[in-house]
Parts: sequence; structure tokens; C-alpha cells
Amino acid sequence: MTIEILYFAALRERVGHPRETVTSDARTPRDLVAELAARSDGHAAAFADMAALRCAVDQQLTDLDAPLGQPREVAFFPPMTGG
Amino acid sequence: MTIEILYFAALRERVGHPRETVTSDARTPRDLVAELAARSDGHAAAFADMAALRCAVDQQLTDLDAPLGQPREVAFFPPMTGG
Amino acid sequence: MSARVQTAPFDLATELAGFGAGAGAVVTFTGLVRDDTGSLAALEIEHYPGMTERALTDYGQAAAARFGLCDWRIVHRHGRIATGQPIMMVATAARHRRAAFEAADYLMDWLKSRAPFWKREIGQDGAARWVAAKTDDEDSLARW
Amino acid sequence: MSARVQTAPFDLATELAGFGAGAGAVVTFTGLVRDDTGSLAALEIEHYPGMTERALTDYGQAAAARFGLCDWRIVHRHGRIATGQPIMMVATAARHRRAAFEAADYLMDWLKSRAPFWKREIGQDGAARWVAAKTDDEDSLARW
Repeated sequence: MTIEILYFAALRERVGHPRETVTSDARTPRDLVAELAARSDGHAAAFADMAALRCAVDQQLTDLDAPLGQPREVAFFPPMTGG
Repeated sequence: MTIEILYFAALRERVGHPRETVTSDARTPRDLVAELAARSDGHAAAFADMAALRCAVDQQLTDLDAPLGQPREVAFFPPMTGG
Repeated sequence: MSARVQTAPFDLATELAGFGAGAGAVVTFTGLVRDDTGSLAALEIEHYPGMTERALTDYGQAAAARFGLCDWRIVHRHGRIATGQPIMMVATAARHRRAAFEAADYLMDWLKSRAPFWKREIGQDGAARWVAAKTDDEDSLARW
Repeated sequence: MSARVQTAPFDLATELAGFGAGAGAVVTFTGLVRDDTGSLAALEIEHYPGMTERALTDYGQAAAARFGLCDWRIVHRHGRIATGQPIMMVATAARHRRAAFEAADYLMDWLKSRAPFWKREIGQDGAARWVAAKTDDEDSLARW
């Protein structure tokens, strides 16, 4: 399936761009991360600290091990610091 | 000693006036209440419910059984309902 | 860092002009005349001139010391206040949100049970009735 | 009952015009850019367009249901915000003060840790540094 991947904040900076379209059969966000991390040194750096990785699937916060389904967009970012 | 007595809210209404000057040797507010309650039926009604009586001695909230000292003014009123 | 008692309405925006410079968090509480029965015309608030100002200042200073406030303000009205109108406000400013929230909550508990104000409900028919103190206001104060 | 994300400043008085009709208690929280070191020029706030609005609305509606709010409002800025300026605000209106306080506190905990915003500190020397999430923000959220 084709998925739009979005990166925010420090992850966006490390990857080097805010979004990219990928083809993947990943079954969880964590599987997807493994595929994305292999794309470049920047990607690897972005995903180096999995404990500080947050994920939204179709704009809903989602656990890295939840079933991925057929998402339109998946976003990766560091812990949020709003308010 | 001469003390200025103040009444507020329902106590003021029952006593019939907001203040009066009394001479007393009361040693606690509770002693003073016993003297005041004898002054009129209105006073007696005002002090009928001692559980709902609050007191300030020289504008500081004070327990009914605290030593009275030589106060300038003593105020009696129902539980407060500010805010 | 001030407390005021007045009959006039107050304006939150005016009260907050220049309030809490350097703070990271500002909390305000505004109490309004609420009509639960549809028959209330106004509240009439009596207070103890002299003691009121002193008590509000004491509670404000106690909150500032306890919660490390950058700034605080209390405005409480007395006299007749129509349904829907503001009765009083508390504002607290602190570096962090927890202190600002707790200080405002603490001040409200003190004001409800320890500031010398007494509310009387005035019905649309003109009948007046003193508002009874609530036990849970005392319980709330006992938390601190 | 609304949430907004914007770059422009907001005005608390404007936000509160007509807010919480019929309520007895209104609580506001305003978060400001605080300079602890004397070397901060501004914050730069990034967000996730689309998800942000949805998340803020979800949290507002959850608070309204849980605490029985008469009204609520969330305004959160993004982009560059200078030291001392407001970042965001939450307002809650309820019949009683406890619900208004708790709902504002609850919303702040959600916004801090679950709304898709990321802050970057911009020093007076131009250097940028991402703000790290605080463990105690997670702890605070776990209270609810």
C-alpha cells in the first residue's frame, strides 16, 4: 500500500524533509519504522531513540505496536511539548 | 471594659441594629455572647444557634473560647458565603 | 499583588493589563451570579468594611508565599449584583502552571469560607433569602 | 465550545465576550513565553495542521462531557512568539467552581502531552534548541 509519511520537529530536521510517500506492507508502525530507518543515515538518526518516538496514524495518536490497517498518512514525531 | 459590638447579615437583622457599645468583663467571646443574648428577644434569637455563629475580635476570625483580651471591637455573624 | 472590595463591576481585561510580568502561567477565576431556578433577580452582598480588605490581603499574601507566586489579584464586589453579572475574581501568576492553578483554587477556598461576605438572594418577586454556607466549602478548605 | 489554532496573538477579553452564559464559574489559563535565563528571544512552535484542530476539539469535548461544562474554549498559537507573549489559553465555564477548575487543569494536562505541538527556543544569539518533554507532564496527565 502507498502511505504518506509525515515528520515533525527534530525528526523532520534529521530526515531532512517534512513528508515522503512510501510503499509498504508494514503491519504496525514499528514495522514501518524499521523500513524507514534503512532509507538514509538521516532516517536512521531520526529513529535512533525509539523511547522518544511518537506516532499518529491518520491523525490519531497510536501505539507503535497497534495494527496499522490501511492508513492514508502516518506521522512520526518526538514527545509533544504544547501548552 | 468598653467594647464595640458589630452584627452582620441575619444576626444584624435579628438584633435589629448593626452595632452597639457594651461594657463587659467577659473573658471569651462565648462569655460575651451569654451577656448579649440576655439583652432582648432579638439578641436571644440571633444567638440561638451557636453552631452557626462566627466571631471576629478586632477584625481577626477568633474561636468562641479563645481569650478575649482587651478588644476594641468584636463582631458576630453567620458562616461566611463569599466567593 | 493587591486586593480590592468595591460595588462597581470590574473588567477582567483591565485587571490583567500588566499582570504577572515574567510569569509562565496565569490562572483566573471569575464567579458569576447564577440563576438555578429562573426566579432570581440579583444577589445582595454584605461585607465587613475594614476586616474584608485585611482578610483578602492576608489570604493573597499567604498564597503568594506558599505557592511562590509572581503576582496575584483579588477583586470582590458587594452590594446588589444582577443575575449573570460577575461577583468576584482571583488571578494568580506563577512560573509554572501547577502553582498558578493551586494558588487560585486555594484562594477560592479561603474566600468562600473565611472572607467576611454574606450573600442574600433577591427573587424576581422581591423576596430576600440569606444563602446558607455549604458544608462542602468547609471540606474543600480542609484540603490545604 | 471551540478550539482554534492560529499564528496571531489573541485577546483574553475578546475570547471571553459572551463566554459561559448561565455559568457560575469561569476559569482561564494563559500560558506565556517565560525567559528563565535572560537569553531567550522567542519560542517557535511547530504543529501538525489538521490533526491539531481535531485533537484540541476532541479534548475539549471530552472535558465538557466529563466535567459537565457550560462552555469551553481553547486557543493555541504556532509560529514565532516573543518572550512575555501569550502562547495559548484555555477557558472553562461550569455551574460550580470545582468543575471549572478541574476541567481547565485536565485540558492543560492533555494539551501539554497529547496535542501535536513542538516548541523550539530561539536564543538572543539566534541559536535554536528543541524543548524536551517533561516527565512530570506525563505524571500530571496520569492523574485523570
